[in-house]
Order: sequence, then structure tokens, then C-alpha cells
Amino acid sequence: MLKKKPFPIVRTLSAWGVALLLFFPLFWLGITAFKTEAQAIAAQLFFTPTLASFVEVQERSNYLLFARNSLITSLGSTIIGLLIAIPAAYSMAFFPTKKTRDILMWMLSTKMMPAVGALVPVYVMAQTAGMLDSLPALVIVFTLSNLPIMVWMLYSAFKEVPKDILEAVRLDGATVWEEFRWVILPLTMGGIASTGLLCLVLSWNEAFWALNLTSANAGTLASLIASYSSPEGLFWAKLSAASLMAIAPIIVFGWFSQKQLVQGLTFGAVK
Amino acid sequence: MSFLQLRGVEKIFGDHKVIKGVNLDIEKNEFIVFVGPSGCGKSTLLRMIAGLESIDGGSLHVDGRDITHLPSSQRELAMVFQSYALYPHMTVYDNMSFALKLAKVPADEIRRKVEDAADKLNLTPYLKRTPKELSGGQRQRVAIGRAIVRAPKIFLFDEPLSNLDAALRGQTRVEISKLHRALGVTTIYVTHDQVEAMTLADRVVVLRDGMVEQVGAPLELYDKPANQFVAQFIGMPSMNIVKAAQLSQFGALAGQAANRVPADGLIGVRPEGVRVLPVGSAGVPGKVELIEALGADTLIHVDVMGTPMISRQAERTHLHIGDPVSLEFDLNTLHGFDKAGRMVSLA
Amino acid sequence: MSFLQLRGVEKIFGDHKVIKGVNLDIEKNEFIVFVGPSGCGKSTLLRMIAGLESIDGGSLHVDGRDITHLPSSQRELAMVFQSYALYPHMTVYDNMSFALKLAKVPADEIRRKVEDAADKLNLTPYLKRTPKELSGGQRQRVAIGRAIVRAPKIFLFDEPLSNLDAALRGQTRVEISKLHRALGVTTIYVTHDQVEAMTLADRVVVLRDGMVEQVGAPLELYDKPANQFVAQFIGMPSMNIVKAAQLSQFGALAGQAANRVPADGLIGVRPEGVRVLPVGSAGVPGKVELIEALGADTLIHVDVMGTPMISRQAERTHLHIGDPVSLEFDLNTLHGFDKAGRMVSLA
Amino acid sequence: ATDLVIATVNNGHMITMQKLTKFFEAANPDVKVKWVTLEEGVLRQRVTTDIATKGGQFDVMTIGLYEAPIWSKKGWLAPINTDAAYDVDDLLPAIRSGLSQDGKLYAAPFYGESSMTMYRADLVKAAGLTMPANPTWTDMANIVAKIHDPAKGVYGLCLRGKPGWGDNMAFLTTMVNTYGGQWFDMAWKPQIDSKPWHDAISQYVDLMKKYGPPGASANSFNENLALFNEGKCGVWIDATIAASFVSDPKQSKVADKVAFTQAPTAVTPKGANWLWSWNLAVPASSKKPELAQKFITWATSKDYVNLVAKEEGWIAVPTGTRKSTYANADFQKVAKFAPEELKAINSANPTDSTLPKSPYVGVQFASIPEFQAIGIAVGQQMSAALSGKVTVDAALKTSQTAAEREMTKGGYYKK
Amino acid sequence: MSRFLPRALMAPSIVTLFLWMIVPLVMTLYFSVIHYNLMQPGETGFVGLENFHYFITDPDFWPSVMHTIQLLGSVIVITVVLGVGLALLVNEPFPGQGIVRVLLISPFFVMPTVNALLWKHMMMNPIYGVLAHVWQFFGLTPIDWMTDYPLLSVIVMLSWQWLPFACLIFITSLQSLDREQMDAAGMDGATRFDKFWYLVLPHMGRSIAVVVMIEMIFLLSVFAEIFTTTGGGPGNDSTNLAFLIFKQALMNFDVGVASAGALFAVILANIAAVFLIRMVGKNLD
Ligand SMILES: Nc1ncnc2c1ncn2[C@@H]1O[C@H](COP(=O)(O)OP(=O)(O)OP(=O)(O)O)[C@@H](O)[C@H]1O
Ligand SMILES: Nc1ncnc2c1ncn2[C@@H]1O[C@H](COP(=O)(O)OP(=O)(O)OP(=O)(O)O)[C@@H](O)[C@H]1O
Ligand SMILES: [Mg+2]
Ligand SMILES: [Mg+2]
Repeated sequence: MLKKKPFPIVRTLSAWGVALLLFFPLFWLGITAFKTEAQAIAAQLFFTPTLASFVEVQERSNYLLFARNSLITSLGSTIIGLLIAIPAAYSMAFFPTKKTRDILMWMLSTKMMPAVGALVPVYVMAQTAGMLDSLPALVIVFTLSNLPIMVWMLYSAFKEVPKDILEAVRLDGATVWEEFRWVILPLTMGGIASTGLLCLVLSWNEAFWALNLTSANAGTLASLIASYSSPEGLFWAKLSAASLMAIAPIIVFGWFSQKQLVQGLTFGAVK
Repeated sequence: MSFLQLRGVEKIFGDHKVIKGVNLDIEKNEFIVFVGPSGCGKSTLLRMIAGLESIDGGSLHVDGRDITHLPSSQRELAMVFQSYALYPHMTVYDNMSFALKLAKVPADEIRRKVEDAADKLNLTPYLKRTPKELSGGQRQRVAIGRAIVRAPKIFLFDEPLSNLDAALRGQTRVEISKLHRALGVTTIYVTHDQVEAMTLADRVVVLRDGMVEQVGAPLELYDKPANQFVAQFIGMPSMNIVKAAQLSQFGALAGQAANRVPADGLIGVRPEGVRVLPVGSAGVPGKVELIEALGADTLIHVDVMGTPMISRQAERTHLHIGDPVSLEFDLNTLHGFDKAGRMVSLA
Repeated sequence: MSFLQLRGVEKIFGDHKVIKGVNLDIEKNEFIVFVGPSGCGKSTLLRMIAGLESIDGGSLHVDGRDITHLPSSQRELAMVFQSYALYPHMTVYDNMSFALKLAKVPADEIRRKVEDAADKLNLTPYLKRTPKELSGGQRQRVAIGRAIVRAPKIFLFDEPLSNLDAALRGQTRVEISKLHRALGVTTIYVTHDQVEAMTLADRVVVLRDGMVEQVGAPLELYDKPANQFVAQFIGMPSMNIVKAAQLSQFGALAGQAANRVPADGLIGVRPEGVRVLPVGSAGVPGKVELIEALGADTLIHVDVMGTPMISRQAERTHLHIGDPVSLEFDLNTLHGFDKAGRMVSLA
Repeated sequence: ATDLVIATVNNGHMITMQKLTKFFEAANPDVKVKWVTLEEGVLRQRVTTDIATKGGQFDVMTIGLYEAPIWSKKGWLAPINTDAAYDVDDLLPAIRSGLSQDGKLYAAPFYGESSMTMYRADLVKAAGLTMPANPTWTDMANIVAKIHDPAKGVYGLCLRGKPGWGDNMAFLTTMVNTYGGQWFDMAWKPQIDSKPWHDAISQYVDLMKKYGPPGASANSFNENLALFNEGKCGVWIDATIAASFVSDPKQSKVADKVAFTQAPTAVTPKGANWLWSWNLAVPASSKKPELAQKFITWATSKDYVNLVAKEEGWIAVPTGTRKSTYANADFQKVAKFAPEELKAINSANPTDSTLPKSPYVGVQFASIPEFQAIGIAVGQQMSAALSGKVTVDAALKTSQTAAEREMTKGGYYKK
Repeated sequence: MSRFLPRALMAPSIVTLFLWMIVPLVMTLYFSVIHYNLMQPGETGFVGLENFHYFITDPDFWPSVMHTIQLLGSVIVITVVLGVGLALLVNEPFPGQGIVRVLLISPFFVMPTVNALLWKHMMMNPIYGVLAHVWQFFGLTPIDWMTDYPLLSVIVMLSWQWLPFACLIFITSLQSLDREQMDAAGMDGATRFDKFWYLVLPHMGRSIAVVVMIEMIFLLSVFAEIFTTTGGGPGNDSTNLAFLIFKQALMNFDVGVASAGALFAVILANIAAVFLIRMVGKNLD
């Protein structure tokens, strides 16, 4: 890289252009949440913001309960998922056998059955276990349905680790745990973070099971949205406010973890 | 029973055998050097001893214990990789202290050991850098440092000094030698540098194409190579080889060897055994092909009726390319080989 | 005007200057060798010429054209990287043919060139492999092959032979030399191998800590080092150095130098200028510290009342460590240096 | 405290009920009411899954007029025992009969609705026309043609277009009814390829293509309401419940310009107005039937109507269930649409809504389990016809085949 | 490493996933051969392959298979191609790089339902939508997206949602690209495109494979977005297989036919997966 390259003006402009374009719908959602219903429909850009919609949403439903449920289920399933998926991916990436690829495919194939197709069986299972409308049920379902994806992503992240670094660490006398903790984890932080985030986002946004397996106690924000999606009349501002409240935590979290996410392997010491 | 025993060790990559049944006994505290042409399997053999490559045939014993299938983390080895294999996310200090940290060595002892090693390797100013901020030679030194801070059962070095300058190489060589004497750790060392091989080794193992050609003390290999390959591989520049069939042109040489070397055999003479005399002197006539002045030595390449001969002399020369010269040979250090390249005694 | 001009070239990494104002003129078709201690900035300088590192100060001209800020893809260079930088997912053949393919060279010409280069580098059996299936030396050869198939304006080699065995190194060195003569391409070559430096270079550039210490023909550097650093850096083993203050103990040496070298200066004598004689002979008394038998040569380390001296001799020795000996010096090849290390004429 | 879990739809009246639950809880301190508020389609999915698998997640379910008879016939619902104070006879008869089985009430109506015409009096007047009290489709076509003015952002006619048996088919069924059509004849043979269907759908597609808003095939109640409130519709025929919204100045820009009349008729007035109600029911599997009953009778009582009136005003009371509500003077004062609504509801008869005799119950639907699938399939075809993707004839033909398939599958007759 | 440990490490995933797969699968298999309508749960009976017959002879079936493939293909192509492009665009430093990356990945955090509502109402609505305003600004007749281009609308929404995911994975992958190789290629005379084609793309192979596989799995089962926006219409113009199954299961409540459909979807997904594995599989090791 030459330092005194001309200022990357074209790249800067196009990157910003595309980013703003892609972000625009969200921006629009954001500002609509602060409009009155009339302004919302008139597609105005300038208006005096109001918090009325947020107040209304909070009045109607216990936002905090849903948010808490979302937090518990998505964090829970992410953590449990990582705990199960990391060892599996580690084992497949670093001790591959002839069957590894088949196992990977099989794992993915467990996700091929459309959720709707499995609704009744799962519903009956949950009911038999007495776990309808309970957070553990959601955590289990989220974890299991994200597990294949997590194993896949982690597998691909682990595969990027150069072989001889692993060899070096084994020679240094590291146990499996130490090897993971001190070398693989820091080297694949980006991949693990993206996987965790993906799982978090998927759980947070999961609507089908969240809706169908819960009623009054265990609903998540995604199921909260279902009660706003089509009330009588198009209350766009209210809908936007509810949506914003539902996605804001995860977006903010995503923004903060951005650095970890895009961090790839840092090479340079491998000849 | 010897400390490290390799019995018919084999390695197969895909469909070709890379290590073809190596037998080797290494004593405790010995310093063994592996030499051999590029690609002959030195690294592979080292990595098999380290447990980084599976052993596809034969067995490996350490201290009488079969460790053929023991994972490398339990073999208590320290190794310098040919590719360094530094931890890219750790500083030089962390790279070097990592194994000690794992071994739960007290912090101050770690610090002492690492700083000591860094000092010996001229790395002190770089302890806070990450590998990618280092020069090639500095990286290599970190790789060495990482190995030598430890007190393993066996040291494995894979061309550890290849990227160092002559002075530093000499200095580091001395450090490794000292370390070996101080710790008495069995050491296996791969190198292409003849000086390293000659000065460090208790015994040198010459490998060729996955097989052991000869094992012996350095001078033993130099003076009594088991075959033409070893004779030519050890010594720089290589030993001159004359076909017995062409010996008639080589005067005195012919006389000395004729009755001992088979008619389809070969005669070898080291460059320092070849003296270049002004044309007309008694000797074998030839023509100067190339002159290489190395400073202390001068190498003169001479063509003797199609057979290339190299002479090495301590003096500078005034000869020029194309000059006709006479060659004289030191008849005491001739080597004879039969058709298959096996050594034939000339005594 | 010379072909390649470096004018006050500087490089800063973070907050330290790594290249501190290098001025260098390189003629068309010249073969320049960079030598210097590990970490002195050879690779960095090479990479700056290649356009891989920005030039933070000074300028770089090729053929009179300022290319200080030209991107490397437009500089028409070929380079062998110290770290090889092979394309991991391409076969050896593809690695070597990549540049030609991009240059839209006809397919059969590519094939011919690559096979030719592979043949010279003993790589023919490995053309279908990917880099990770190669030994260290084989990878290095691929890196060389990748550069030499091309016909660039400038060749840059960064320690290209460090992982090759002596025989192959000699052979490849000859190929590089031939290639240089055949194509007449300006070549810059980094090495730690003195033999390479001496045999390949038209001129050698000695770097130290980001600065040029001396530029000159190989033997010029050997015979007339500009300062103590160059004197000690060139030549293996290093030149022996005696402080003028201690000269009184060195008999004949003292007589020769006393009046020319300042009282706080130094006297240097090459190991081949030191002869070890049996104890009692006329000469300076000393004690054998270490003996290194390299085969053709023997290095004898002698301690002369605290000053270490190395002698290099062509004969084997029967001495043992601790034996008392006498040293004699070749008075014609002494080097004198002042306090700052600058050369002082003794003639 | 005991939890009482109630599944309900997210309509305005239900939201109000949710807010007022505190009064119920105050009266019953040991009860904690928990709400699961869902959009209509999702609610139907949830409660059906739950009741069919005996999941038992809900103590009270909000169900429609469509499910009530099917489920009660199957014995999935517990009968509602009413006391004198509840005054069961006050319930509008059309609705009550739809919810009763063998004289027993299986679900209590919370609010009911029919359909009617809402129109912009100002535009009609400006066009020099008058809206008849009982307009025919011919009248309607005339009027919308005149007031259609897209340049000013006014589209003559807004009708449902989004596919779904509760969406476009609810409206289209009433239209077919009044054109003299029916879903099935007495042999359960689908009649979709018959002439009345053809006439009705052709009229619908023709009018909408000429005078409808863009994107009509994705519009349902909500979208049309928004359009109407924005002043973009001249005429809108839809649920009576919309009346209170369009005449609410807080939401509607045209609150003072809107007027109401009956839904248009063609060959027959029979079945031109639909009948729907949202009802509260107790699943037979409920573990707290008494408590659930208690809540239901509270929420559908006269007292509750009064409570809403007191808390939110008469404009917000749930309508369409009780005669007493319509009789209330305060209510009449604020609800100028009330007479038309009552008239519409009373004119609807689920058991006799088609010109030819039909074997099914329901005005804008047929209360058989297979109807959902058929309604959805046909709805899809109608929206395709509306968007111009297929011709009306093709759409009807496809629909007929789909309906026959479904009925065959349902075992109504051998092929 | 003994042979035991790798297996022990995999066991929890494999065992749980196996249970998670096998129980519903067996039940679904069972449901698929009986008559089972949620509205008439008592009236079950063995019907053989009738459910499959009904599912496959549904007039919406073949169109929905086609739509599924179109949807899958377009979204994957769009997200991978644009994702790679965007990743390259933001990979090297420029002013505001961090913010741009944040903006780029944001849409991924949006719930599918919100995504659908957002696009349907606020973006693509032909009267009020932002796009309509843009069209009007340029004096054009606003496009009636949901009616005239229903499948395209769904594709746009899904691409908007999945592009950030692809982009994120690709950015991470680009970070581990060895600079020296790029340098070497530069000296070999490679243009930007050459570098991209011969080095960057092969390097990203594994990431692309993973993105493609993951997206495939998710896109095969997309129905919420369709349900919320076009409702599968007009006609069946935006009905995909998942929506068709959804319709059978939760709108018609016919669990039998839905189960048959679900099994069919599994088969289709496996076929697609085998194809994809052929194409991208070798990048996995
Ligand atoms: N990215 C970097 N950041 C900071 N310092 C660096 C960086 N790269 C190189 N250096 C330092 O610059 C100096 C010169 O490095 P360079 O690689 O040019 O050395 P060299 O002469 O090639 O050494 P060697 O013979 O060991 O390869 C070294 O001290 C090195 O530590
Ligand atoms: N993964 C592999 N797959 C196939 N062949 C391999 C693989 N690794 C090494 N080889 C081959 O095995 C042989 C021995 O390799 P090894 O690395 O042991 O050589 P070496 O003696 O260390 O050479 P060098 O001196 O060049 O480092 C070489 O010919 C090499 O090409
Ligand atoms: Mg090697
Ligand atoms: Mg270097």
C-alpha cells in the first residue's frame, strides 16, 4: 500500500452512498416512530417529533416483559449454542475424518424441514413435556434450530487457522482447553463473534416458534410485533415505534460489537 | 538401550512414500544433525518425531517407551519450525513465554528466562512487537527463543539459522551449543549449513530421498564417506569426481587408483586436494573455466578434457578465464567408488 | 545518469526510522547484493524499491523517471519474497505461470518457460502440487521460479537460497548468474551467504541500521573495508580485532602497526592471516580455546591474554583445547582502524 | 393469584377491554388476567392449534362466527351459563343463533358487525348526485364513475382485494349473494363457475380496474381504511365497524364528510350484508372454567358496555351485540351510523342468505372446516383476476376446480 | 489426541440434533399418511399416499416450486455478488469506515415481520410509499410493486435483509487475506480485477460456500415475509413451497397434506444442497 495514494474519494463516496441507501429504510422506520399517524402516512421528512406512539405501545403491552424474555431466550440460546457448537466445530475442523463433511451436511439437513411442517409435532412435544409457554422451551428450540448454522460458521472460521500454529501450540504442551483459550479463540474471535451475533439475531428475530409456543408469559419481542402487525387501520407510527423498540436493543448491540465482528485472522508470522 | 529409537519409520503422503524405513538410535544428550538435499524428508522426519505427522509404518521409542501414537502435546519436545509458526496475535514476549505460562512456571522465573533468551538472541528491543512487525531474521530468532526458554526432553531445530547473517549465525550457533552442553538435552537439528553441521553435531545423519545414507561423526563423514552421494554432499564445493574410464588422462591420479577402483568405478578428489600450477609444470593439463574469489579462498574451475575439476586455494590467483594450467593432486586423500557409488578402499 | 537512483530514501515504521536516508546509484545490468545484519533494513529497502512499502522521504528514479509513488504493479519488477508469498490455492505450475498468463503470453510459450525454469530448479516432479505439499526448500524454489520466468526491468531477490542445501544452492546460484548474464536485467539481491555475495555481485552494498556503510566490488570490501563494521561483517569467521592498547603483547604485530594506528585505535587481522605454531616457536603465546574442524578447514580459537583470536588453516590439527600455542601473523594483510572504527592506512 | 390467559384479536374494542380489565381484577382480587393479543390470522392459527392439540394454553379464546358452530358441534367449547342479569335475550338474534347449538350458547358475542357502504357525501353532492337508501350496483357504478378523480388523488371505489377468506372473499361472497349466487348447492357442489359468480366478479373487477386505487389487490380492511381516512376514496364498502373510525376526527381527515348507507344489491337483497362477530369462548379443556365464565359474562354484559361508555365515551362501546346498546339515547347521539349498522345486521341471516337454497350456515362464509382452504384458494384467484394476471373466466374456472378438489378431499362425495 | 476426545466433543451437538430431527420427522412421516385436519382432529385414518397426491396435484404446486427456486437463486446471487462487492468496497480504510460498516450491517438485525411491513407499507406502497414519492418526483407513475412484481418485491426485501449477513461474513474473510500474496500478484502485473479473480475469490471460497448454504436453508423456508406482504398472490405469483405448506398447515389446518409438503420440501432442499455441495463443497476443507 502506498501511503501517499490519492485520497480514495470515489471509494469513500460510493461506500457512503451504498451504506446510506441500504440504511435508508431503517432510518425511515426510525423517524416514523416519532411521527403522528397523520404525518406517518404523508411521508414527510420534516416534522416535530412526538413520543406518543411509544407511550401508546408501552401502555398496551408490557414491553419490559417481552424485552426480558427476548434477552433471556436469545442470550441463553446463544450461550448454550456456542457451548455445544464450538467443541463440535473444533473437533470437525481440526480432527477431520472422512465423515466430517457428511456430518456437516446432515446437520444442515436437520434445518431443511420447514418450521410449519414441524409445528404440530413440536407443539405436541412441548405440551407433553409441560413446557408450553415457558422460556426454557424457547431456549431449547432456538438453540437447536440455530445449532447447525453455528457449527457451520464456526467450522469455517476454525478452518482458517494455519495448521502450523496449531502444531506449535501442541508442542508447547497446551491442553485442548489451553490451545483453544490462548490461540484459537483470539485468532478466530471475528468468526466466533459473528456466529454468536448471528445466533443472537436469529433468536431475537425468531417469530414462528416464539409465537406458537408461547401465550402470556414467555412471548418475545418478535411475538409482540405480531400484535401490532395489522391492527384495524394502518397505524404506521405505532407499528414503527413497536418495531423500533423491538429491534433497537439488537441493533445497538450489533453496532457495539462491530469491531469484533469484522476482525479476521491477523497473519504475518507464517512463512 | 538408546534414548530415542526409530525402527523402520515410514511416511506416506498420498501415494508416494516420503520416508522409506528409517532406523536410527540416538543416545541421551546427543546432538544429532540431519542433512540432505532439499525435499529429502528431513522436516518430515523431524515432524514425525514431534508427533505432528502420523507415523505410517514402524515405531518410535523414547526412553524405552513406545510413543509412536502419543499426541505431540505429551511428548515434552521443543521445536523450531522451518516456517516459524509464531503466534500472530501475541507479542514477541508472549510468544516466547507461552509454553512456560502453560507449564505454570512462576511469573518472575518466566520473565527472567525470556529476557535471558531475548538477550542472547539480540531480541530485547523487540519484545513488545508482534511478529508481523519483525524482519525475517528477527522472526526466526523468536522461533528459536520460543524453543530454548523451555527445558524439554528433546530439542528439534528445523533450519533455525537460515535467515541470519553470518555473524549472528555464528553467535547463535554458539548459544545453541552452550545450551546443549548446559542442559544436556538430546537435540536434533536440521541444517543446510555445513559449518553448522560440522561444528555442532556429535553425529551427522545424511538423508537422501527418505532413506538414511550414512550416520557418523562429522569428520568421519568427510573423510570416509560411505558412498559417492555422501562424499559429494558433504564438503563445499563438492568433491571432484573422475570416471575411472577417463583416468588415463589424469596422470598420477591414474597410477594411484587404477588397480583398486573397478574399471566402471569413480575416483573422487576434494577441491582442496587439487592444486593449480602454472602451465607447463608437471601435472595434468587443463583450462581455467571460472574463477571465484571468496576473499579468504579462491575457487578455480578447470576443465580437464571435458571433466570439470574445482580447486580451492587459500591464495588469490592471477589467472584469467581461458588460461591453460596444470593440475596436481594430493594423492593421500583420494576416494574410490564402485559403479553403484559405494566406497572402495584405496588403501 | 544511472539506471536506478535512490536519493535520501527514508522509511518510518511507527515512531522509529528504519531506513535513514539511503543514497545509491545502480547502473543498468548491474548485479547488486545487499548484505547487513538481520533487521538492518535490507528487506524494507527492497520492498520500497518494489513499491510495496511507501517511501516516507527522498525519491526513487528509474531510468530518469520519478517512480517514488508509482504503484508496484506498474514498475515491471519481479521479486522473490523472503516469506515466499506463494499463492496457496494454485499449483506450482500455476504459481509460476501466473504472471505470464496475466501478460497474455501464448500458452505454449508459457509452458516452455515454466518447464524450463522448473527443470533448472529441480521442480519438475512437483508442478502439480500446491505449496502446502512441498518442503521448505521446494517452496523457496517455486518463489524463485515465479520470478525468473519473467523478463522484468529489475529483479529483486530477498534471501532466495536460504533454505536450499549446499549443492542445490551452488547450482541455483549459477542459474541466477547465467540468467543475469543472458537477460542483462538489473538485479538486487539480499543474502546472508558470503559466498553468494562474493561470487554474484558486481557491487556489494553493506547496510547497517538503515544506513549504507560501504558500497564496492566484493574483493574491495574484503581487502579495503571502509571501517571496522564492514571489516568484521565481511569474511567468515570474522576478522580478529586487537585493541591498540594491548598491542604490546602481540610482538611483531605491534611493530608493524604501532606508529600508524592511533593509541586508542584497533588492529584487525583475518583468521587466515593467523598461523598457529607449536608452543615455543617464535611468536605470540596463547592457549587453545576451541577447535572447529570443518573438513577442508580447521578453525582454532586461541586466547591471547584475554583477547580472542581465530586462526583458520587448511590442515587438520592435533592440538587439543587448553594446549599452549604460539601465534604468527601475516603482516601484509593487517587492517588499522581509529577509535571510531574508521579505516586507517597502514601502508 | 390465579392467572387467566386470554387470547384475543388486536382490534380496537379488544384493546379497550384490555385496558378496562383492571375493573374486573379489582372485583376479583385473586385473579390476574394475562392477555395474548394477536393479529386476526395469527390468532386463528394459535387458537386452532391449541384447541385441536388440547394444548390448554388459553382459558378464554376469542373466536369468530365461523369457528363457533364448528367447534361447539365437536364439543370443544364449554357452554356459557348465563344468569338473569346477563339478559341473553338482549343479544341480537342473528348473532345469538349463530353462536348457539341446541339452544345453548357456546360463545358470548363481544362485538358484531355487518357490512355497509361508506361514502363521501361532499363528492357525491358535488357530482350532482344522491346516494339512494338502498343502492344497487348499477347506482353504485354510476356514482363512482362520476366521483373518480385520480388527478386530485381521489379514487372512486375502494374494495378489498387482498386474498383471504376473511379478506376479499368476505366482501365478494356478499356480492355474489346479492347477484343470486351461492358457494355450494344442496349437493355440496361448488357453484363458482355459475353465472351469478361470473356477473358479480366481472362487475367487481371492472369497477376496480376503472375506479379503484393502485395496488388494490393487496388492500384489505386496514389499507382501505387508511386510504379512506386520507380522503383518497370516494366510496368504500366494508365492515360496519369502520364507521366509527372514519367518523373519528382524530384519525380521519374526512370525518365530517362521510355518510353511510346499506351495501349495494343486485338481483336480491339476500346476503348483501355480511354478519360477523368476535366472541369469547371457553375451551372444553380449560382448567378454570368457572373463572373463565365469570370473565366472559363480565366482558359481554350490559354493565361492561356502560363501563366503556363511562371510561371511554359512547363512541367507543362495542356494538353489534345487544339491542339495548342501540336503544340507548346517548349512543344514538354520537353514533350516526348506528341505525344503518343495526339495519344491516338485522338484515343478515346466516341460515338463509342465498337466493337458491344452501346447505351451509354463514353469510360471507360457509361454516364447514373445508371452507378455509376453499376460501383462500378462490380468494387468490380473485386477486389475480383483479390484478389482471388472469381473466375472470379463467379465475372462476380454476376456483371451481380447486373447490371441487377440496370437497372431494373432504369426503363430501365420490368423484 | 486420542480418538475419543474429538467424538466426545461432537457428541452433544450430534445427539441433540438427532433427537431434534428424528422425533418431528417420524411424527411428520406418520401425519403424512393419515387424514389429519386440525378442524376435525378426531377423524383420522390411514390414507396412504393421498396427502402427497393432493399436495403435488395442487395447481399451486409447480409454480411454487419454480418460485422457490427463483427466490433462492436470485437472493443468493444478489447477496453474494453485492456482498462481495461491498465487502471489497469497505475493506480498505477510508473516512468513516466504521460508521459505514455499521450502517451496512444494520438491516440484518431487523425482524422478518418488521422488514416485511416496512417494505410493504412505507417503501413500496404505490400511494404513500417512499418509492412512490421518488417515482412521482421524477414524473413517473409509481410502480404497484406488490401487484405487478410480487416475487421481485419479496426478493428485494429478502436481499435487503440478507445482504448485510453476506457482507459481514465476507468482510471477516477478507481480513485474513495475506497481504504479501496480494503484493506478489501486484508485481506479477495483476490488475485489480486479476487480483480479485485469482486471489480474493479463491480465498473467500469457504465463506461464500457457507453463506450460500446458510442462506439456502433460510430462504427455502421463507414464508413470514410473503404472508405479511403479498399473501402469496396475486394468484399464486409469489407463493413458494414454504408458504404453500404454511397455507396447508395454518390456514387450511390440514396437517396431513402439510406434512406431506414438508417432507417434499426436505427432499427438494436435499436436492438443492447436493447441487450446491457439488459447486461449493470442495471449498469446505
Ligand atoms: N511493520 C513493521 N513495523 C515496525 N517495525 C518493522 C516493521 N517491519 C519491519 N520492521 C523493523 O524494521 C527493521 C528492518 O526490517 P527488515 O525486514 O528490512 O530487515 P532485514 O534487513 O530484511 O532483516 P532480515 O535479514 O532479518 O530479514 C527491523 O528492525 C524490523 O523490526
Ligand atoms: N503434505 C504433503 N503432501 C505431499 N507431499 C509432501 C507433503 N509434505 C511434504 N511432502 C513431500 O515430502 C518430501 C519431504 O519433505 P520435507 O519437508 O520433509 O523435506 P525437507 O527434507 O525438509 O526439505 P527442505 O530442506 O526443502 O525443507 C518432499 O518431496 C515434499 O514435496
Ligand atoms: Mg524442511
Ligand atoms: Mg529481510
